[in-house]
Amino acid sequence: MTAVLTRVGLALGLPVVLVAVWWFASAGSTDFFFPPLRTIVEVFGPTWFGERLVDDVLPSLGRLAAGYAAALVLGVGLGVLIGSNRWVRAVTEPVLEFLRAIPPPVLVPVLMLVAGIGNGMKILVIISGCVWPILLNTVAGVRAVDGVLEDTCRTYRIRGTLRWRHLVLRSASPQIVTGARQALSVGIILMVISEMFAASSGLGFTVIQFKDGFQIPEMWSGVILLGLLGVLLSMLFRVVEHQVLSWYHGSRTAQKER
Amino acid sequence: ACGSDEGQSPNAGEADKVTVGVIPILDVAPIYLGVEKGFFEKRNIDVTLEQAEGGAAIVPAVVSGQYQFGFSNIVSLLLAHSEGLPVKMVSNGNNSTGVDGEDFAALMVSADSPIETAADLEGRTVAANTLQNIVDTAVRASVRKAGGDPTKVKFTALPFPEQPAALASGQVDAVFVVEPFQQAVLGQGGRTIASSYVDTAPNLTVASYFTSQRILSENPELVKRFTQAMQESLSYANGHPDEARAIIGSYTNIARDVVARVTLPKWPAEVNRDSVQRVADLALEDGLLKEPAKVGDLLP
Amino acid sequence: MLTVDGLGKVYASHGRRVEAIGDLSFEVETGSFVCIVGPSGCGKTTLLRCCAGLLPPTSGTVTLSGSPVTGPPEGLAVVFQEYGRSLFPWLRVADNVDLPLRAAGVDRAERRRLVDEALDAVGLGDAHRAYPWQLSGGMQQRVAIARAIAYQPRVLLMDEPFAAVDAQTRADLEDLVRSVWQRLGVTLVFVTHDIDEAVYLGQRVIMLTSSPTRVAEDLTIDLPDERDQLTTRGDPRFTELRGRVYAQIQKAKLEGKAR
Amino acid sequence: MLTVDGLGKVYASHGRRVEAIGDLSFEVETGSFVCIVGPSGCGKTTLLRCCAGLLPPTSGTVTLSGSPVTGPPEGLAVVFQEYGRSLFPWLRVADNVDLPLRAAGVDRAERRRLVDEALDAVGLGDAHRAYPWQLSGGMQQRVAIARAIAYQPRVLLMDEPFAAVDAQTRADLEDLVRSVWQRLGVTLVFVTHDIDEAVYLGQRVIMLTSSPTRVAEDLTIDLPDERDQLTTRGDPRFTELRGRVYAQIQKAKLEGKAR
Amino acid sequence: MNALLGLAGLLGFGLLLEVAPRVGLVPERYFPPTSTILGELAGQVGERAFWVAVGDTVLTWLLGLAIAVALGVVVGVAIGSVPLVRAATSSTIEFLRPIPSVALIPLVVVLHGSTITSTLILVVYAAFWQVLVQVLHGVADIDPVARDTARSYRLDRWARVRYLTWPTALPYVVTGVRLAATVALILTITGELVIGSPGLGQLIATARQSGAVPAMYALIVVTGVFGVLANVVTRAAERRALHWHPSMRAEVPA
Ligand SMILES: Nc1ncnc2c1ncn2[C@@H]1O[C@H](COP(=O)(O)OP(=O)(O)OP(=O)(O)O)[C@@H](O)[C@H]1O
Ligand SMILES: Nc1ncnc2c1ncn2[C@@H]1O[C@H](COP(=O)(O)OP(=O)(O)OP(=O)(O)O)[C@@H](O)[C@H]1O
Ligand SMILES: O=[N+]([O-])[O-]
Ligand SMILES: [Mg+2]
Ligand SMILES: [Mg+2]
Repeated sequence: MTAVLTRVGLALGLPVVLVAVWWFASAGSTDFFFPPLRTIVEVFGPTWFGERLVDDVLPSLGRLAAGYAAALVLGVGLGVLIGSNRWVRAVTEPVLEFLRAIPPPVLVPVLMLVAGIGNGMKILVIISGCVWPILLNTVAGVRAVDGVLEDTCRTYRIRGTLRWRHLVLRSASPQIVTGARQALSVGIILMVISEMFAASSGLGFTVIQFKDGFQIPEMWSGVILLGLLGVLLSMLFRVVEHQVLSWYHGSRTAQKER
Repeated sequence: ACGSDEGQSPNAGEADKVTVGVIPILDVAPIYLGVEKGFFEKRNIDVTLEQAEGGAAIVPAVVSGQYQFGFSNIVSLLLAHSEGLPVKMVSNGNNSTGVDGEDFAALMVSADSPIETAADLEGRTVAANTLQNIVDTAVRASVRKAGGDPTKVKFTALPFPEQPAALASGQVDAVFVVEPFQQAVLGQGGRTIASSYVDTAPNLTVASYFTSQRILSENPELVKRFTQAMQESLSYANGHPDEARAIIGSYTNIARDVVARVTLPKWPAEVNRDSVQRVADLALEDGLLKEPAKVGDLLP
Repeated sequence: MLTVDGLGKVYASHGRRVEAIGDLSFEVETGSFVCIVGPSGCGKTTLLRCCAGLLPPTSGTVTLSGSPVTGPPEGLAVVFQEYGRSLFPWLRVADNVDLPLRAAGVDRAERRRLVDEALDAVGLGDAHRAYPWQLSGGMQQRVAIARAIAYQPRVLLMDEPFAAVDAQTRADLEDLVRSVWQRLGVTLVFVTHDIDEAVYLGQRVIMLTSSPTRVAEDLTIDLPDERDQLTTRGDPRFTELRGRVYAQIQKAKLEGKAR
Repeated sequence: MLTVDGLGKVYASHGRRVEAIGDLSFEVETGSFVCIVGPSGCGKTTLLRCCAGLLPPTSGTVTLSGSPVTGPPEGLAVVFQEYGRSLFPWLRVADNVDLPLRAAGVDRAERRRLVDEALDAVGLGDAHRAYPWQLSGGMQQRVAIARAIAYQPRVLLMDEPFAAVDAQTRADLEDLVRSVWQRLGVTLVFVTHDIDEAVYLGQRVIMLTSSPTRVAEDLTIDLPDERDQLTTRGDPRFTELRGRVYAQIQKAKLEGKAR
Repeated sequence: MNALLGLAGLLGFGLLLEVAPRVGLVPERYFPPTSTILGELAGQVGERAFWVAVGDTVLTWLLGLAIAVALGVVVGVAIGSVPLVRAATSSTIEFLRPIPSVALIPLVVVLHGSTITSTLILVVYAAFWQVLVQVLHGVADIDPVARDTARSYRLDRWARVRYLTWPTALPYVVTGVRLAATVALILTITGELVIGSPGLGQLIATARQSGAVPAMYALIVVTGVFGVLANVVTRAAERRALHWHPSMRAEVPA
């Protein structure tokens, strides 16, 4: 019980302090661009818990989910392919690094030509950014498969799908999860970026609209919403990770204790 | 250019260093030209021109004192002003040509489009570079004028450079483009269905130069000199379109043959106050503004 | 019959060249139990990996029942020296034992029986649902052994399988291996650096020199087939054979130093 | 004098409670050589970590030369069971041995001498510039031993230090440890699960029961101080003592099972 | 060998983008073939403005990266070494990390306008998290046996950081730097593009606003080349700094 309280206390302590500092430091603010936190909190509800939730927030999240899922499939698939073949890796690495370095905002016009200006384009933008951390981590994970396990599979003639499922993917999964986690924060950023260019609704679009319309407290409430969203998704992620990687965390702890 | 001499700074000492935030588009040719011609220097103003992405970024920079002056379309300024930002117009920016079918900006459709007039846009999608701003306000004005219901038109935000391709591939039904993208759409066979800036108001002031209330109260005399220099620049540009075209090539990447073809805006020295009021009324009607703007406080 | 003929292996990587095995030849009769001893780093693991078809030799060949070994042959199981790394940490103990049987297409009921039997045999009947990392080193090693037993191989290669277990457990496992060998009629090659263990377990002990590795001696262990920890180790013949091996290794070591 | 008084250790983590040590008390005279044997998992490593001040006991105390041990005391060296993980992979062999000396502020020339001597003593005189991971397991363990020797500790704790080395090297290292002990007059606590080794090495053998751990017997080894692998192990008294320990452990094990 | 294969990969990619518009697979007007882009690039290379922009971009990028790495390492080691601090900060880090750096654009513009400083802040903010998270993982990865070894030999705090914490965290730091290098580059260009601070991004924006498609692609190619260079450099650094690490040992096939 006390352990739970300690954990909750540790998790909430600093955020509470920081929010309090912000609250009081901004209380009398007359700076147009740094409104009092109070004002921001006041506009938060009316701004987001109305039509906007359905019209802007949910579609954005839907696109994020679609893009993220596609990036996961693509990244893991390509990562396994590239990671398990030295030649493919050598040939593709510079091209991948080249593509990775191109900022998504300059990619948007190109993607528009390919996928139009609808949801397809925005999902592609999200994929184009999310795929890299997943891909690179998968490649690294697949390369790091333990040699003894590899030999074990060979001698026991564990091949084909059984090998992919029980050796390659599982042993790469901690790295894949690391990549997937990074991709999540990248995904939120790209959700915003994808709505910066060709949109008429969406969470990112709305925040930018607030910025351009000089509705600064509303804009801040959007930034906070994005942060909260990040926390929420990362908590969700942790739950999933706990399921997928319980063996990993267990074995790590065991190793440390031994 | 008239009456500019009387404001010439008597104190020939140190020049006032001034940064002006501009957007790399045709509209700001006069200030580039003015700087080159020495209209600012002779009033003891040392101008640095900073290119920013759009008016929305320039407004905060001017308010925070990063820039002393900035260039922005009037709807952005109306919005900023209505939200309580201390901005003040100091000079005209640029106006539509006022000639229907021959403006520097146009509402356009592709060659094979069934759309004939702006009224046909009901239920269709129009691309605008930003929403809740001057472009969609102007397009709605065209729809109204053609007898359509502007609330039935859907807008999607799309930067000007992407619009020609989006139109060609049928992703949007119409675009509202400025030069040089008007040339690009024409090049792919597009048709103009309305000159929305012309439809909005006669000789509409599209954009203007502005400053912050702080600069205005701390250094009204500098603002006055800047206004005079700007006015001289505007008039000069208006009178010397070839020189304006030449200078456009220096701060943009627009191909030389395109620069030769584009329709230039008009650059009158004075703000068309009625047109600003008219835009403010439309913005109120369209819901951009929640209450009537105090246009008088914003105007120079 | 497992035949090792003129086997040589050179590792060359990072500009470093190690001749792990010089020139090795020996035969292992089908169904026999051969122990291999040799100093640390003499190439025992390397030899085993070549026999398993996991490592291509630099020279020479390995033949199993007449056909050359180029990849892991069917019906072969290996218990690796690095037991900790040869179990799948994401699979429970029972699933670890089960996986090779699934790969071999054994049906579910049969698999279940084999897994239960094997885990019981190594004394882990109650650890089915544990993860390998929840077990001690010795227990992990026993899981690896259970996996090999359940697989019912025709050839079983074991690489220092008891290095991590305590004396008592070790004795139990030694007896287990012998009984499995007798029951299944498997061909067993057992690598160890414990001389007593080699003499106690095998029908033959092959002693290797330190690298470049050759066969120093191939000793037949003429102890009775029925062995147990107390009487066998007390047998004077056991002491004698053990002394032979010690002396041989001492000699090999001195030669190695002289070279 | 190292005094362990009423020592108990309970691991409680993840809702799991393991009583690793029940109630242990014994004393180790300054300069004496004590071996500790006990079944796997009985808490030998836990005991050593408490003695080294690396782990706070749940109950009881450890006292070294009169002062209670709360953190690692000066002049103490530990050779860890997981030799592979106690060497720094980013440092070369010589630097691994050197590091504690640098931390202790020994001057360069002296350090150099100590490192050279220690590596020579463990037979790794030519491995100075290798990285630990370029060595076989047995060689790595010897590096860890060399590091402890070079440090010239007053108290040396060794946790199954020879588990990974072959029989011959093991014999050599056993003799090395005895000679270091005699030369430096260090207080030596040596954990092993090899009964022969414990009897061969120590002046006393402390036998532990399986958990919750207590002292099963504390046996004085009255073999002459001059020992060598052949004569000592052949000595009938050796066989007798060895038998005593075996019997005791067997007993403890049966008791453990009965409980 | 690998370098040659990589070059072949790049050449193949270039060829693909040359052929696709030529055979009409994609509209040539918006997808100029590689040769056109390279031709345009050759033209740009001759101009001073191009090199000034490259200088600005590289400066912002490397400076931002350096600040982010230094900050990430120091903060990471400090937080990671004290379990209590680690526990107390983790929720805050989880909150701040996903706040999109693009959401900060209005903020930095207010503070610093369309200057390099604005972009720099974005770059540091985005890259910092990459390094920090990696360093935190790295510090948490210290082997307990190694830590006990250091303690039992009484290495002092500084020696522990120098000989234990730092080498353990180093592989993670290197990964962090690799990730951060790309993120920093992307944010540099994006910042210049959106905020309008001087650099390649601004040239890209100008090219876009002018409808100069090949010029825009030429500049994008330059960004990509920077990305490849960054990878080459960090890879080489990795090989030197981590030659002892298992991943590097396995680099050469057995
Ligand atoms: N992958 C490798 N690359 C380079 N050298 C290697 C490799 N594997 C083993 N060696 C070297 O080959 C020699 C033989 O190694 P091997 O592992 O076969 O010895 P071993 O007899 O099994 O030793 P141990 O008793 O310690 O397990 C050693 O010198 C070792 O350093
Ligand atoms: N950090 C820990 N957390 C929980 N339980 C532990 C921890 N360390 C050891 N144990 C448990 O305490 C008991 C004693 O462990 P310890 O490592 O001291 O045994 P040991 O005698 O050294 O065994 P071995 O001979 O295998 O090295 C075991 O049951 C073990 O599972
Ligand atoms: O300045 N304009 O937004 O056209
Ligand atoms: Mg081996
Ligand atoms: Mg132990």
